[in-house]
Amino acid sequence: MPVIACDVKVLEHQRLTDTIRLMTVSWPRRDKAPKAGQFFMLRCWPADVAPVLSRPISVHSYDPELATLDFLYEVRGKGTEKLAALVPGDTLSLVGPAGNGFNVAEAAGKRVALVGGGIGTAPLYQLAKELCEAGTKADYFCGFRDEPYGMDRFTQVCGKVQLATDSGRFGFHGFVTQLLKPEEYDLVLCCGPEPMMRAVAKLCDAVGTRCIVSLERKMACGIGACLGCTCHTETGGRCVCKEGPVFDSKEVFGA
Amino acid sequence: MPVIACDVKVLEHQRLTDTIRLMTVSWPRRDKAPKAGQFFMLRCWPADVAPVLSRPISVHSYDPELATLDFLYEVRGKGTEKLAALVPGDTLSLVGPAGNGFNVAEAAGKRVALVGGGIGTAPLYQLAKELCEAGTKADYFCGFRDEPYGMDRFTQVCGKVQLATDSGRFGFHGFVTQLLKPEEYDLVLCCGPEPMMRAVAKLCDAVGTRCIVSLERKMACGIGACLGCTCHTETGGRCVCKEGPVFDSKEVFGA
Amino acid sequence: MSVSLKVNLLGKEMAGPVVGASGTFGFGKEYAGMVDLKKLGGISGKGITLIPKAGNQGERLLETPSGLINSIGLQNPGVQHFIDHELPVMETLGTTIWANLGGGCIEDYEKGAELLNPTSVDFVELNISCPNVKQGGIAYGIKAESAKEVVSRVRAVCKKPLIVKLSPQAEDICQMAAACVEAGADALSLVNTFQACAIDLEKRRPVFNNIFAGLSGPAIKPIALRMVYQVCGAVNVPVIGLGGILTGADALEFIMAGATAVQVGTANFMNPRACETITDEIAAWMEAHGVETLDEIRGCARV
Amino acid sequence: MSVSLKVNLLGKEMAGPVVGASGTFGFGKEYAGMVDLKKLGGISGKGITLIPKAGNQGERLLETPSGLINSIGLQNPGVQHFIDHELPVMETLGTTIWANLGGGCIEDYEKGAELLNPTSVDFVELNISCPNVKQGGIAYGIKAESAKEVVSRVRAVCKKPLIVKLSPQAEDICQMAAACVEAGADALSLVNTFQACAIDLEKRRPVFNNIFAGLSGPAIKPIALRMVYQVCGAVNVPVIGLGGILTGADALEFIMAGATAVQVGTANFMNPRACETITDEIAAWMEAHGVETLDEIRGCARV
Ligand SMILES: Cc1cc2nc3c(=O)[nH]c(=O)nc-3n(C[C@H](O)[C@H](O)[C@H](O)COP(=O)(O)OP(=O)(O)OC[C@H]3O[C@@H](n4cnc5c(N)ncnc54)[C@H](O)[C@@H]3O)c2cc1C
Ligand SMILES: Cc1cc2nc3c(=O)[nH]c(=O)nc-3n(C[C@H](O)[C@H](O)[C@H](O)COP(=O)(O)OP(=O)(O)OC[C@H]3O[C@@H](n4cnc5c(N)ncnc54)[C@H](O)[C@@H]3O)c2cc1C
Ligand SMILES: Cc1cc2nc3c(=O)[nH]c(=O)nc-3n(C[C@H](O)[C@H](O)[C@H](O)COP(=O)(O)O)c2cc1C
Ligand SMILES: Cc1cc2nc3c(=O)[nH]c(=O)nc-3n(C[C@H](O)[C@H](O)[C@H](O)COP(=O)(O)O)c2cc1C
Ligand code: FES
Ligand code: FES
Repeated sequence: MPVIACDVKVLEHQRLTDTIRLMTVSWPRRDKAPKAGQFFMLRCWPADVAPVLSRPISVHSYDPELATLDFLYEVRGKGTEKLAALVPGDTLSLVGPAGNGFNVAEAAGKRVALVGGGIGTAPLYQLAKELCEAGTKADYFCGFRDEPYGMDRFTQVCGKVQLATDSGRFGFHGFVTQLLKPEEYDLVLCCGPEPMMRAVAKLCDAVGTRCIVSLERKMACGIGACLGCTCHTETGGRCVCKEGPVFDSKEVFGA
Repeated sequence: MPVIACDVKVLEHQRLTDTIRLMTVSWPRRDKAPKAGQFFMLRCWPADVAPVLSRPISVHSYDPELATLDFLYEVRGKGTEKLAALVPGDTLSLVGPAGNGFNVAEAAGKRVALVGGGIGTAPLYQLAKELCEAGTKADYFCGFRDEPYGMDRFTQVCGKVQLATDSGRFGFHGFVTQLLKPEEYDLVLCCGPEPMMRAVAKLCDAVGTRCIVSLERKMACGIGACLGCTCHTETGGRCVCKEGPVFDSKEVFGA
Repeated sequence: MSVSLKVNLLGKEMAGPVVGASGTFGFGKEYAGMVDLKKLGGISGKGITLIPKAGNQGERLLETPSGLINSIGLQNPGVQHFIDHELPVMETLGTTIWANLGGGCIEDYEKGAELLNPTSVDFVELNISCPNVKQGGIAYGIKAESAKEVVSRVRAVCKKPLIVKLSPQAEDICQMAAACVEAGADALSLVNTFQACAIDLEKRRPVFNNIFAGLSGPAIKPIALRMVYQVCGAVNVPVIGLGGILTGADALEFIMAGATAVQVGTANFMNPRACETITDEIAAWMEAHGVETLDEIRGCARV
Repeated sequence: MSVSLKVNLLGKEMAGPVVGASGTFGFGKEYAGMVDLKKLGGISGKGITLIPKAGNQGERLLETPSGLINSIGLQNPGVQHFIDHELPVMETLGTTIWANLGGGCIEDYEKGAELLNPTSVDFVELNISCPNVKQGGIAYGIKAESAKEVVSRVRAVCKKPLIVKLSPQAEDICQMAAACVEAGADALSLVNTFQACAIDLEKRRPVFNNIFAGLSGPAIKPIALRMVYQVCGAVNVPVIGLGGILTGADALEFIMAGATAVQVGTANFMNPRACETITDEIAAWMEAHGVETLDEIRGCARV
């Protein structure tokens, strides 16, 4: 199913923390319903204006009834700064839904843990929702540097919710990996900084729990056309935007 | 006296017609009072944002008491569009006052006509003011394609005011050159499209009236450093931003 | 007025002058949901080599002012895989098919071209200009004599119309062009990316593992246009111009400089519909200026 | 921590690594009201030639994406006029004086250099790379042998430290660099502008009377940096890097690639205080990273 390009309207734009924003946009194309783990290439500046490339942002939540999409994102540099300047009524150009997304059918009925680090929690909310609809309440482990965000939403669609912060200001003082007991789960689905995902994958490996990760790469096209986002693996390159961003950790980090 | 670079505040910004704007900014540097015919390089976008070059705009009016500068400008392309988006309180970067300006001392006491075409009228108001202060009320001839702008201001500081429009909707139906009788003047000071200035210069030549013109050129530096604005003359190149923009018509158009 | 955008390139009719540039347009299908591919002149697929390549390690992309540096390194599944799996899909897209053929040694180029002979490929675009691979890339694109050798050897076995894609790194772009035509190129395309460099201040080392990588995008357009202008004056075969084209006006500059058609690369990342937008803008300009066919204006700016 | 920006270039001490690039900085005085010139490493004056030149007719400037094309054509009042009227003012500016010497024929270069011998000029920067004049410009900048001839002839008469300014149009930039050093260049500066083209769609002819003109600005930085990186590896003399530098980070990239100092050209038009801003940004970066002198990081990114 080829991705589409679509101009959508910004409906709401909230500031959750100094650097975290939650943006709601219309997504009229119900025939192209995005699923958990998929993403869009976002652009709200003309083709001839910097930055040259559009920016990939995951689906934080899709509401098929309201036909709206939520993006949860961190303001890091030029691209996300431009996104952050959008106000309701503005137009945003989207390319997507892109990527493979999480395999919810496979996870349904299993003991599932979601592990998120920082802004890596963004795609996990849509995932938790889809799992919940499929009858599976996943446990949610999240780690933040200091201030957590977006957590309240998860409580309704997850089982246990556990929080760790590096600073210790909120929840457990330490890494989320110290909270997770992978032996209690059949499947661990993870998104966050790569070192954290590697650590989670290692813990899972040690006890034989399957671990699924969602990778981040710089992207030019987001649709498999440029090969700029390749992840090198022992069995060859994987196109993160098209074959991913969701992979079995063994496939991309090795066993 | 080297030009300076200065960030100033926009105080007022008026829309006179669809494409004409009048912008008032603070100019705190009384020691660098601009005079009629001088201009500034304007920029209100970051160095790394298009357009690459700043835009030259003449001093339309300088008020030494309020320490304010007026710019009268036409929205033509990227640069002036960016200027047009400024609102009171915004910052504008100026380089100037640049250029030689009109020689008001020489004109004072003579029979003087000011001839302006379209946005070429912009520098003539400050010139009319300075002449008036020097005791000389100049006659003002202006031509516009259709809708005139900025005329009311001139009546207070000029003698006769005569208007021509190409469309005939306002004033005389025809060219401003049809209204001007150069034999009635000792000095004609002119700013407008180059073909119009050449026509005025020719009329003046025919009756031996001295004609002064203000030239326009694309400019990169505006301060005599790049030689991008050269006007070729029979006696060599003239640097429009530094030796000009005001020249004796004979010097630049030949006799 | 009825405007025709049709272009006849080496006997094949193309619906328009805009071709998706190699390496930026996948094998075409990726854009099928966004672009009316039938309006395009063609699609130049991702560069393929006889032996599959994994491409480069490390950073692959870097944004620069109005440009993009890439270090993909010709990652591709190989010519045979292209023929078996990509070509059948390309055939359904309704536009001309350009196989962008890279190589290692000359034998690999020859074998790759031979494999393409019996296929539905419309044009073979010989890539002797990739700055991101050590062998079979830029090596042939700098000195006219090296280019001549590889082009004539491929020409001898290639039964398809042969377009040679030049590097802006060529010592003398006109000599290079003439050498390739002499060696049997039916047409030329230029430019490939410019060899460029970037340094990571925090790591205090080059951003790219290969130190150098290829610059593309609007930043290079003025240089690319100059080279196309020069080459159009140096050879008598069709020239396909590219390098930084983002608008219909950009494309028209290349055509007025003498280009038969154009390719659009990096612009696809700035606007995924760029190839179609540019085509529409060209048509609108022709309409507004009473120009019915591109032949009327091709090369008109040459002095 | 105390940061020192001082640079020793061929035995002369410069206050900082940033030099105003020829043709963009007048003879320095124009910027005196805006820039603290004493912080600069030097000022390379507008290119001068033995015989005064009127420069090119027609359009002289065109903005491009992140770039600028110019066709000034070495308009200048001649070497003697420079010595009589510009140099005395430059002497008061408190920074090193670079005389950017262009030429017509080789004899003109020689005579120009001789005239400069008894003056206060700190460096002669030999411009063999202006793309905007037919004679004595780019002609010497493409082939190493031609460059070698003019450089060795000038070297024979020039008593000043001799910096040769290279063109990015050189067939092989490393060979070119080596040839100039062999011929007696004490240092090299690069790059000059890239030959580029633009077409006016309404007039259906090239924007510039000479068809081609020189591209500068941030657009070219990645290519300029690559060439500087290469040349720093090819010769053992100081290299002054330039081309598109707009920020302190840009300048640091050139220095980490091995450049002794940098020049800033087009950026002066984007920010008239660019030379000072860039100097300050370099100092701030050094401060933040515990780097006390540029020697600590010069060439550190070379692999
Ligand atoms: C599939 C995918 C899904 C993502 N989902 C989200 C999300 O839901 N919320 C969120 O906040 N972020 C998400 N990201 C990361 C987001 O794309 C980057 O933070 C963003 O592109 C940074 O752009 P910038 O211009 O603001 O920062 P820049 O100034 O460009 O860079 C800041 C940092 O981000 C990195 N970066 C730059 N461009 C990209 C790019 N195209 N892809 C990845 N990293 C890049 C840079 O290397 C740098 O470290 C996702 C990334 C991918 C690949
Ligand atoms: C000394 C001087 C004083 C001026 N005073 C005024 C003034 O008071 N009010 C006013 O409205 N305009 C004035 N102009 C003209 C003004 O500078 C241009 O209209 C403006 O630069 C156009 O920029 P743009 O980006 O909006 O349009 P663009 O899209 O850049 O161009 C629109 C048109 O303007 C021309 N142009 C572009 N850049 C320049 C430039 N740097 N200098 C001259 N022409 C250019 C182009 O060739 C084109 O024809 C003056 C020009 C000069 C040289
Ligand atoms: C990501 C990327 C990959 C590329 N891969 C190839 C390739 O495989 N073969 C090739 O001939 N050119 C390749 N190119 C070069 C483009 O086809 C084109 O020549 C160049 O980018 C200049 O055009 P542009 O400025 O429109 O992008 C690639 C360019 C980019 C940006
Ligand atoms: C308007 C202009 C005039 C120039 N004149 C000269 C010159 O006279 N001599 C010279 O060696 N280089 C000249 N150059 C080239 C610059 O010195 C510099 O090499 C080039 O612009 C690249 O640097 P930049 O990108 O920082 O501008 C000129 C450049 C510009 C933009
Ligand atoms: S970003 Fe282009 S292939 Fe993945
Ligand atoms: S604009 Fe630079 S010298 Fe006049």
